[in-house]
Amino acid sequence: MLDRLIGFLSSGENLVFFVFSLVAICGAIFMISLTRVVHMVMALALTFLSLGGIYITLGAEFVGWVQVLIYAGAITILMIFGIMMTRHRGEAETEPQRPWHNGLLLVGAIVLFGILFYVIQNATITPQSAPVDPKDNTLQIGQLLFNQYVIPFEIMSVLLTVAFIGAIVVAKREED
Amino acid sequence: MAQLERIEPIREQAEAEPAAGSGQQTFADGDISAAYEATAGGLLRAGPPESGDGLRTEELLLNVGPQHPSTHGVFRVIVKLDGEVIREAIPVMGYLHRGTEKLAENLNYTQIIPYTDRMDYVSAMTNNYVLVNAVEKMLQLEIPERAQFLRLIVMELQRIASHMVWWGTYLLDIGAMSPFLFAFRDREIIINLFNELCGARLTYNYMRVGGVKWDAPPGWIDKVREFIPYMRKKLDEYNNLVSGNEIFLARIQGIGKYDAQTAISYGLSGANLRCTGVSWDLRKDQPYCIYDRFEFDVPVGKNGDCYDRYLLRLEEMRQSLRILEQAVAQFPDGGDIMGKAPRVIRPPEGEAYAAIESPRGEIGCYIISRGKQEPFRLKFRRPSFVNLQILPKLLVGETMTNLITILGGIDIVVGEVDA
Amino acid sequence: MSITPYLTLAAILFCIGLYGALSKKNAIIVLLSIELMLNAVNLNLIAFAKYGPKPGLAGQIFSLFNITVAAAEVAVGIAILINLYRNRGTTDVTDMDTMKR
Amino acid sequence: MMHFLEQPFGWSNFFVFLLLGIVMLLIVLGFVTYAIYFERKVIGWMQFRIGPNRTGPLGLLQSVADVTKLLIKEDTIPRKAERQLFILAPVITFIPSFAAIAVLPFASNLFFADLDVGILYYVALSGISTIGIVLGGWASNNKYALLGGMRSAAQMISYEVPLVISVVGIVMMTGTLNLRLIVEGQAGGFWHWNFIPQIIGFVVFVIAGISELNRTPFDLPEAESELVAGYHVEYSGFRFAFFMLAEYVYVFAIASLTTVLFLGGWQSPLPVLDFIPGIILVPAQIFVHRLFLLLAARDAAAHPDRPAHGSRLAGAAAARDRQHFRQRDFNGIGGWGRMKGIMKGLGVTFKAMTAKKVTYAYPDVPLEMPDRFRGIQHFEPDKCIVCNMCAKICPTECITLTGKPNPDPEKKGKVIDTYDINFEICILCDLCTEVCPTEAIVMTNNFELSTYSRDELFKDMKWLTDNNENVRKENNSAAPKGGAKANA
Repeated sequence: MLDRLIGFLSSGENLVFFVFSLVAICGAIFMISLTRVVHMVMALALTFLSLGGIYITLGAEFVGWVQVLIYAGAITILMIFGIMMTRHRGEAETEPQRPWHNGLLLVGAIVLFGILFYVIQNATITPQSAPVDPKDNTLQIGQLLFNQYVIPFEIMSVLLTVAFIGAIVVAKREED
Repeated sequence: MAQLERIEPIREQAEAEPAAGSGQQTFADGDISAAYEATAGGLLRAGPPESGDGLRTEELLLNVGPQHPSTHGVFRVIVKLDGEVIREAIPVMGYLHRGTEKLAENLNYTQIIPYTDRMDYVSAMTNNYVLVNAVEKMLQLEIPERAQFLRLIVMELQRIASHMVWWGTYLLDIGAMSPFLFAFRDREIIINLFNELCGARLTYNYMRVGGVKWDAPPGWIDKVREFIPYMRKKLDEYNNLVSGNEIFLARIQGIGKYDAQTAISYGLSGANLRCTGVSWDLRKDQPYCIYDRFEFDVPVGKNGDCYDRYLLRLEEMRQSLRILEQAVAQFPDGGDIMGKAPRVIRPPEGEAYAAIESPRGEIGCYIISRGKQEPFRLKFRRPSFVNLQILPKLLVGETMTNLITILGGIDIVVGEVDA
Repeated sequence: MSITPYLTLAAILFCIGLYGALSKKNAIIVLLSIELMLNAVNLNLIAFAKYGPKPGLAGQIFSLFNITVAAAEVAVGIAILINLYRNRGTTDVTDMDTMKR
Repeated sequence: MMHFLEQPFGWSNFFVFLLLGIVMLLIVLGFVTYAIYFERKVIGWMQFRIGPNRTGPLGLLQSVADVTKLLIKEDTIPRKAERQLFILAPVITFIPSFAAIAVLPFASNLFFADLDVGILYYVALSGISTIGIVLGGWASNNKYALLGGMRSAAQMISYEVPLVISVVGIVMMTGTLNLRLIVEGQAGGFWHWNFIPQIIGFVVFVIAGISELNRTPFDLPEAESELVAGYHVEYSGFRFAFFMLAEYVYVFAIASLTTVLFLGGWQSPLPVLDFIPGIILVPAQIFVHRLFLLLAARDAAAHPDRPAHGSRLAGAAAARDRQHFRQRDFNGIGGWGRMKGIMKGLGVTFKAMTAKKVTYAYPDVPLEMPDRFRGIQHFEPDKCIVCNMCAKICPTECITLTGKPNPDPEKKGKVIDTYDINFEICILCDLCTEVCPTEAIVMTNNFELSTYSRDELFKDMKWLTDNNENVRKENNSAAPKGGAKANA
């Protein structure tokens, strides 16, 4: 068991994965368990960052940095903005007032994880071809986006526009 | 007067709660209401005018001042912010109150003069003049020609110096740093002239009942004469430096606008009144000293915004230079500088009001005498104080940024506001 | 390195996110939890893009789309939240039950 | 560098990288130090001042002194601040700023990381810095800081979009996000540089870059005249230095990024100049660009900065009144007519740079005061007739005196026994010398009176008598008619 762990960690990629996933899980757990909203957001920002790191080790450099840019840069700040503009008094209230509800949820989540874990462990996924070369996949992503996936891409841009206009309309004051 | 009634409880609150003035409240909890109750005693609780239907918004109560770089001294404005928009503003003054008027009741008239220096310390000469003028009115004194000219020259130089301070600090408030130093470089010349004349750079204590204390030293008038064309050139430079700047115009055009009616009903005077188009300048309309002998124009604005006030003050400097030019040319060669003032000034029983045009507006001095060496009651109409009263009205609906623009545009000197 | 650790990590994050989304009352935390779940999905997509049966870039492109959707979702979510807060004075999701009544 | 990057990781190249990293750190810190010095000097010249000149020759050590001061200064954390986040925030701002430098190439063979997504890396990291600023503003538990943080975040996010989009043109032209390859695509004279085909992108990039840096005229997050200092109001000592350092490191980064993206990096402007090694060209360009950043933005004096625009954006984030937006539409940079005023202002400041400096070198060169100057009093006991006039006229009642019978029985009257002036309240109004019939109390031209305690400001007769340097000649020119003066 220990030998396997040492063997696992002696590889650079595994070590990086181990550290990043540890940070990601810690961040997620802190997000759930901390009491102040800003701390929660910061914990989650940590998760986002380490996930970005994992993407980069997976050869998805572009997606990794986009993850950092969008999640850590934009979404986290947007969340902090949301927090600053709303009042968060008495965070202690978020302590479970309905313990059986939360307990049930916890059990449910753990059961779900058990099922997923079981399935993952039993699944045999073998690559049918060699992994793609991570070198310069930004270029390839760009080419794919504008050839094969051009329609989803355009729809996505429309969605984004609509979403942001919608956000402005919703957040706008009613009186004007 | 509603204003006063509202301020009093705030002041009590502020004393009870020393932290209130620190611009810092228990905000970490996002709990604005507690901070808000603590500071303004819930006086601002009425809520934004437009949300009568019970809509709740997140508002921020901010204490601008007493220690704040843009309040020009210890002056405080409590603003209720919605985002960056001011929903309500209450100026709180009195941090620099020294009881000048009360102190004056125990001092004889000569002793009061140094106190007037310290009221509007940016424009001490005009303050000196308004007091001695009121006393002279009571005594019906004849002032010698030379003294009259000296008074006029120093008052006009003072107006230029005062406007220069305003110009520099206003632009500093708006964010430009260099104009401040440009203005102070040139103000230094005036200050040095005053220093040569009366031995002080800020609090001159120059005028006396019946005349002035010092005669012009040899060559002093020539220095003033040289200063006039120099300053004209510098005013053009000031204009080139700032007045056309697009960003600056965007910051001040159309900001802090009011009309003539409002200005008059708030009792505004000086550039704050003239920017609305009302041509009212005591130098022209109720001439004092020897202003009626000189030709000059009273510039007026038409939009009543900060930009008009800005241009007006620049133009006033030019007009002052015009007056100076004439005064220096007509300056008498000799003569007394002190009139026949009695050794102990003891005005007859009665009262007198003298009002003059200070750089900030109409400064008035009202004296009730009971025939003693000391005034029975002395009251200054202080233009900074009066002009400030329009602030709460102007600020509603403006941004935090414009608060500074508007407050600076009014041109207050806190020493004068609080006296 | 096989795909299993990545999938396991994604499952862990997803379950934490699910728990958070359902148990927390603060709307911002609920939004955050949803973001966490989306991230778990992204991780899966990228892991499959490298170690899946058919390695390729499709997974990465899907995850990019996913990130875009997440950004849009947060923008709208925060806007709704602020508006709700303005009207109701609360960010508690359990209070947002006008439709139920 | 390339061969180091491709080698397997080992001790030797670890040390090489460590060494290079340290060298880079020193270069950047040196840049920061002298960027501040340079900025202060130029601003000084624009304002008829000398600028820093006390610390070291030509004031060259000024920034060093400043940094030392910041480092040894007391580190205060407000009691009600959010302690952990308050400590964390400068770090969050600071680390990405240095990490972002790694991707900048300095010469065809000198770079630290040859990332395929170089631009994205830079933008992503600078986005993280924003979190630190917002957090710092929030954690300070100060409303000014909060407003500054919010403004900053709104501004940085909104200008990041044009910043990135302005680069897209270049990315499409060169077909890569790799900064090194972008520079290599610009070889062969300045007409191959990207700023010519991408002139709009270049202008947008420079403007958005200045805004990203929160520098004038986009310094509304700091806005010292309204928000006091913005997000770092509550920071002092080295925590403040971290924010400051991060800002200047980004100045460096943006300057070199502009060089790399638009101005050909290490490619020489003319093929003839190819012999100049790139390693000289890049810093030279960064310097020129830095100068531009300074002149275009920082204290072009004429700039009443902070266009309403920025605060509009900040307000937008804060969901503020829309009415206001329409009212004050900032049309900013567009059209020569609108720029003319700014150019005129710049002209004035440039002229000022060569004008005579008006700085006083006060403690080194004493200030000459005119003869009438009202300085500290000098008292001559022999002349005093103990008439009490001075004590009576004093508006602040700072003079106290006592007399004693004349020791010489021949003479009548009194002689002075004690004479004290309390300079704590003396306003140097000159009235005492004005009324003195015998000129026993006169004023000097000295004005330097400072002590460490208020008690020491209470000066007695001996001190006042000894204070007889530069006694002014003229005491009362205006002898009022009618005998206002007892003994004219």
